[in-house]
Amino acid sequence: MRQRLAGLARRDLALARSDRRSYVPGIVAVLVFLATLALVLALTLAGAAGRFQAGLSGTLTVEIPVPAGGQAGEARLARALEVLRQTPGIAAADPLSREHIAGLLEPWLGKFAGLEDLPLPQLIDVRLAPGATVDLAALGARLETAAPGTNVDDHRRWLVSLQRLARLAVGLAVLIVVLVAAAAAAAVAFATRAGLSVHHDAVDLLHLIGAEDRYIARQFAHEALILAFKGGLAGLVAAVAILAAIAFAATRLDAVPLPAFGLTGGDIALVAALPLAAAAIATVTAWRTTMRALARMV
Amino acid sequence: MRQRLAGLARRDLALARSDRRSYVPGIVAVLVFLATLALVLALTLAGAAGRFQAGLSGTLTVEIPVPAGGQAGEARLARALEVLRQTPGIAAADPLSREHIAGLLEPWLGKFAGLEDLPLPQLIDVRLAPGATVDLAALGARLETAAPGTNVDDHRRWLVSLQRLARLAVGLAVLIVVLVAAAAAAAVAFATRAGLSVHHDAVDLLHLIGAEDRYIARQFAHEALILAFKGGLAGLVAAVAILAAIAFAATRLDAVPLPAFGLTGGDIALVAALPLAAAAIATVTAWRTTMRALARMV
Amino acid sequence: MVRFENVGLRYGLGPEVLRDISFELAAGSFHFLTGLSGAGKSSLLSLLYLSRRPSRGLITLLDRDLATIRRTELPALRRRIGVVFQDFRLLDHLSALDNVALPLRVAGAREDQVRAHVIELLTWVGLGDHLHAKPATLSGGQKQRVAIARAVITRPRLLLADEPTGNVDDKIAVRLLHLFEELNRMGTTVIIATHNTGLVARSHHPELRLEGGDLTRHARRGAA
Amino acid sequence: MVRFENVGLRYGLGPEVLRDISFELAAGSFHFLTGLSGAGKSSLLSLLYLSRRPSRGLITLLDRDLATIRRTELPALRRRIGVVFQDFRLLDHLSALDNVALPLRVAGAREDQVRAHVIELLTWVGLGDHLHAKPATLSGGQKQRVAIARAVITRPRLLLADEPTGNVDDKIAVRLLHLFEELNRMGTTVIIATHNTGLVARSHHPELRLEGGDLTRHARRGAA
Ligand SMILES: Nc1ncnc2c1ncn2[C@@H]1O[C@H](COP(=O)(O)OP(=O)(O)OP(=O)(O)O)[C@@H](O)[C@H]1O
Ligand SMILES: Nc1ncnc2c1ncn2[C@@H]1O[C@H](COP(=O)(O)OP(=O)(O)OP(=O)(O)O)[C@@H](O)[C@H]1O
Ligand SMILES: [Mg+2]
Ligand SMILES: [Mg+2]
Repeated sequence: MRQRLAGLARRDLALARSDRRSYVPGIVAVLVFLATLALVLALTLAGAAGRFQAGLSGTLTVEIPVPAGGQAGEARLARALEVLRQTPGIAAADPLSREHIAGLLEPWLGKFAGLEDLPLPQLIDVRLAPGATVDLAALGARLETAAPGTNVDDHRRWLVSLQRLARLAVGLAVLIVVLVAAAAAAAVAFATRAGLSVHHDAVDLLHLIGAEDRYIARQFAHEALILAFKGGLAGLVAAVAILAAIAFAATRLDAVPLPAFGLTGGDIALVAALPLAAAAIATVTAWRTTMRALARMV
Repeated sequence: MRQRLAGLARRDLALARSDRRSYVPGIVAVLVFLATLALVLALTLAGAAGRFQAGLSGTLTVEIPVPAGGQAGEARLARALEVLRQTPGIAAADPLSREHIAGLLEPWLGKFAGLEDLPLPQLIDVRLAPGATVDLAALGARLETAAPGTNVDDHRRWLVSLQRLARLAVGLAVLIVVLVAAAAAAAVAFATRAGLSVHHDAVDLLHLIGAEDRYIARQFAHEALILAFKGGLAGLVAAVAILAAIAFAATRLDAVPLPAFGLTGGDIALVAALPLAAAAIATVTAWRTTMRALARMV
Repeated sequence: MVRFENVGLRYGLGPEVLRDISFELAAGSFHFLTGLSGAGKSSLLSLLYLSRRPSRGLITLLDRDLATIRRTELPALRRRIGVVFQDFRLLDHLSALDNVALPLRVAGAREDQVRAHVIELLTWVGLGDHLHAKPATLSGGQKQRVAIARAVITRPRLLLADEPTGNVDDKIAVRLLHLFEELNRMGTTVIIATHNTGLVARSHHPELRLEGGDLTRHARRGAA
Repeated sequence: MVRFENVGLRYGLGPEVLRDISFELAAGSFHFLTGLSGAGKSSLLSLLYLSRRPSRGLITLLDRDLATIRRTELPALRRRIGVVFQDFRLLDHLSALDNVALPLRVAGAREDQVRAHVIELLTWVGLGDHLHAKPATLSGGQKQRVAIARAVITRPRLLLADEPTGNVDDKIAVRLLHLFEELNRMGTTVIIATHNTGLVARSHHPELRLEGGDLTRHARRGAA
C-alpha cells in the first residue's frame, strides 16, 4: 500500500516546478467561484420558491371590487363571507382590514393625503382545510350570485410563474456548472499538452527506459489533480466569503450567514463538492490527454 | 536601421515557444475588456450628463400646489404667469396641460379610474433668454404674493446629482483602469520572473558570452509587448463587439453603433489606446523585472 | 540476438546516413562500434534502442521482428535493453540515486530492494559520496558514470553504450570496460560506440566499423 | 595574464574542491589542465570565465583584479574570453550558424560581417553541410565542434576549453588542436582541460595537474 502510494506520488517529471507558472489553479479558482455563486443562488431561489409555494398552495383570495352601482360594500362582503363559510373544505375566511389593503397599495400609490377618501376593493383571505380540494368554478358561480363582480384568485398565476422562475434558475445554474466543467476540462487539456511538449525530452527518456504510458500519464494526472483541487478550494472559499458577506449585509447583524440563504444540508454538500468535482474532471482530462498524446509518440 | 530592428527582434531565448502556454495574453484580454467597458460606460454617462445639463440649465419649473383653502386654481395660475412674463430675462412661460401632468404622475400612481377626479398641482415650464440670469429669490417672493405656496424649481438638485453621478462614474472608471493597469503589470512581472527561471540556463550562457543585461532584458520586453498587445487587442475587439450589440439592441435596427453611446472622437481614441497602453505597461514591467532580476545574478 | 538485413536510415529528405547494412550479432557477444564523427554510430544505436524505425530493411532484436511489434509490447522489450546515451540524458531534478533507480521503479521493483542495489552500484563506479547530488552539481565524468549505472542497473540482455568513456580518465575508462565485460560474462550482449582508439586497441573484442554509411567487421587478436 | 594567489573554492558546506592554488600564466602561453574525473578542472575553469567567485584567494585576469571588479564591467571582460563548455551549452532552438554567431551579435557586430565569418569557421571544422542544423539533429562530435567554433569566433584573448575532444575521433582532435595552436600563435592564451592523454603526450605544451585540490606544473619536452 505504501508502495502503491509512493508510486502514485512519483514525480520523475519536474511537472511541479514548471507548473509554478501554470494557469490551471487560477482558471479553476475562477470557474469554481462562478459555479458556486450560480449554484447557491439557484438553490436559494428554488428553496424559497418551494417554501413560498407551500405557503400559498392551501389558500385562496377573494376580491370584491369597488362598488359600481352604489351597492353597499359591507353587505356584499357579508354575503360573500357567508357563501365561503358554507362551502365544505374551507377552513377559514377572514376579510382583510381597510388599513391592511391600503398598506398593500401604498408602494404603488404612494402615501398621499387623498388615500383615505379613495374607494378601495375588499379582500377576503381564505384558508382551505389540509388536503381538501374546492371546485373553483362552482364556488365562483355561487359568489357571483351572492356578490356580483366577485373574483376568486387561487394564486395559480403566481404559483406557475414561481415554478417557472425556480426551474429557470436551476436550469441556468446547471448550464453554468456544465459550461464551467467544460471550460475547466479544456484548460486542463491545454495545459497538459503544453506540459507534454515542455517535458518532451524527459517523457521520451522514460519511454526509452521502458515506462508504460500509464506510468507517465499518472504523473500528469496527479499534478492536474493537485493544481485543480487547490484552485477549486480557493474559488470555493472566495465564493463562500462573498456569499457570507451578502448574507451578513442582508440580515444586518443578527444572522448566521449560510442559513440566510436557506440551504439544506444536501445543498451545502453539493456546493462543497465542487472543488472535488473540479479535481476529478482535471484528473480524468489530464489522464486522457496524456494517454492520447503518448499513443501518437513512437 | 535594419541592423537596429534586427537587434530589437532578436530571439536568442526561446521565449515565444515556452510562452505558448503563457497566461499573459488571456489576462490582458480580460483586463482590457473590463477597462474598455468601464471607460465607454463612464464616458457615455459623462457625455449624457453634460448634454442633459446643457438642456436643463436654461430652464425653470414653477409649481403651484393643489389649492388648500379652495382658492380658484385658474386664477392663481394666471397671476403667476403674469408675474413670470413681466420678469426680464424670461423668454417664455407655458403652463403644462392637465393631461401632461397626469402623464408624468402615471408611473407612480398607476392608471386608475379615480385619476381624473384627483386634484393635481399645476406646472409652468419657464425658458430663460440665452445668457440671462434671474434672481430666483426675488422672483420667488413676487410669486408668493401673487399666488401663495408657489414653488420655483431651477433643477439645481437635479444638476448637482447629475454632476455627482457623472463624476462618480468617471472616478470609478479611472479607478478600474488603474486597477487593471496594476493587475496587468503584476501578471507580466510574475510571468517574466517565471520565464527567467525557465530560461535560466540560456540567460546564464548569454551572460557568460558577454551579453549585457540590456541585451537580455530587451528580449523579455519585446516578448511581453507582443503578448500584451495581442491580448489587449482581443479584449478591445470583444468589448467593442459587446457594446455594439448593446447599442444595436437599444436602438433596434436604425442605429449606427458607436454614436449611440455618444462618444466623441477623443473618447474613441482614448478607448482605442487601451491595447497600446497595455502593451506599454507590459513592456516596461518586463524590462524592469528582468533588469532587477539580472542585477541579482553573478 | 541482433540481426540487420539491408537496413537503411535517412533523416527527413537528407541523404541516407546508414545504407544497406546487414550483420548479425550472437547472443553474449561484445562489439565495439567505431567510425568518424558523424558516421552514424549514434543513429545505428537509436535503431537498436527502438527510438527510431529504419527507413528500410529488417531488424530482429531479442527474437522479435521490430517491424511487426505493437506499441504495447515496447515497454517490456525496452526494459531488457540498457542504454548509455552520448549526452547522458539524466533527469535534472532527480538525484544520482533516483536517476539510477529510475529503470527499476519504472519496471515496478520494490522500493526496499531498489535502494541497496543502487547504492552498491554507484559506490562501485566511485560515486558513493555523491548519492544525493543533482546532475548539475556533478562533474562531467561523474554524470557519465551515473548514466552508465542507470544503463546497467537492471542487468539488461542487451547493453548499448554511446561513447561511455568520453569524459573520464583512462583509469576509470578501464574500470568501466571491466564492468561491461563482467556483464557480458553473465550473458549480456554488449555494443560500445567509441572514438577511444586506445580502449579498442587494448581489448580483444571485435570491431564494427561504420564508414560512408556501410558497416564492416574487424576481428582482433583471434577473437570472434 | 592569469594569476592565482592562494585560491580556494568550496561548494556550499562541502569540502574544498580547490585549496590554496597559486600559479601564474604568461600572456600567449598554452597549457593543458589535467586531473582525475572530479579533481576540479571544470571548477577551476569556471573561476576563470567569471561564472563563480573563489571562496578565498586572489585572481588576476587580463590585468584586472577580479575581487574588485564591478558588475557592469563583466560583459566587456567576458567578451575577451572564449569558453568551450564540457557540456557544450548550445541553445537548442538556434541553428549551428546562429549559435556560433551569438558572441558576435551580443557584442554588437554588423550582421553582414557576422555571416561570412561564421560560415568560414564552421566549414573549417567540417560542418559546412550543417550550417542550419539545430543541435538536436547534430551528432555528438558535431555539437562539440559547434561549441568550439562559438568559443573561438571572436578571437578571444583567453581561450578556455573543457574536454574539447571528448566526442571526436583522433583525426579531428588533432585538427582542433591545430586550431587552438593557430590562435595561440596569434596571441591568445590557451588553457585546455582534458583527459585525452594521447593529445597531451603528442604536444609539447606544459601541463597543469590537479590532484587532491592542489595544482602542480609539469613542463614537457623542454618547453616553458
Ligand atoms: N535527428 C536528426 N535529424 C537529422 N539529422 C540527424 C539527426 N541525428 C543525426 N543526424 C545526422 O546524421 C549523421 C550521423 O549522426 P550520428 O549522431 O549517428 O553520428 P555519430 O557517428 O554518432 O557521430 P559522433 O561520433 O560525432 O557522435 C550526422 O550527419 C547528423 O548530423
Ligand atoms: N555546482 C556544484 N555544486 C556542488 N558541487 C559541485 C558543483 N560542481 C562541481 N561540484 C563538485 O566538485 C568536484 C569537482 O568537479 P569538477 O566538475 O570541477 O571536476 P572535473 O575535474 O571537471 O571532473 P571531470 O573530468 O569529470 O569533468 C566534484 O566532486 C563535483 O561533484
Ligand atoms: Mg554519436
Ligand atoms: Mg569537468
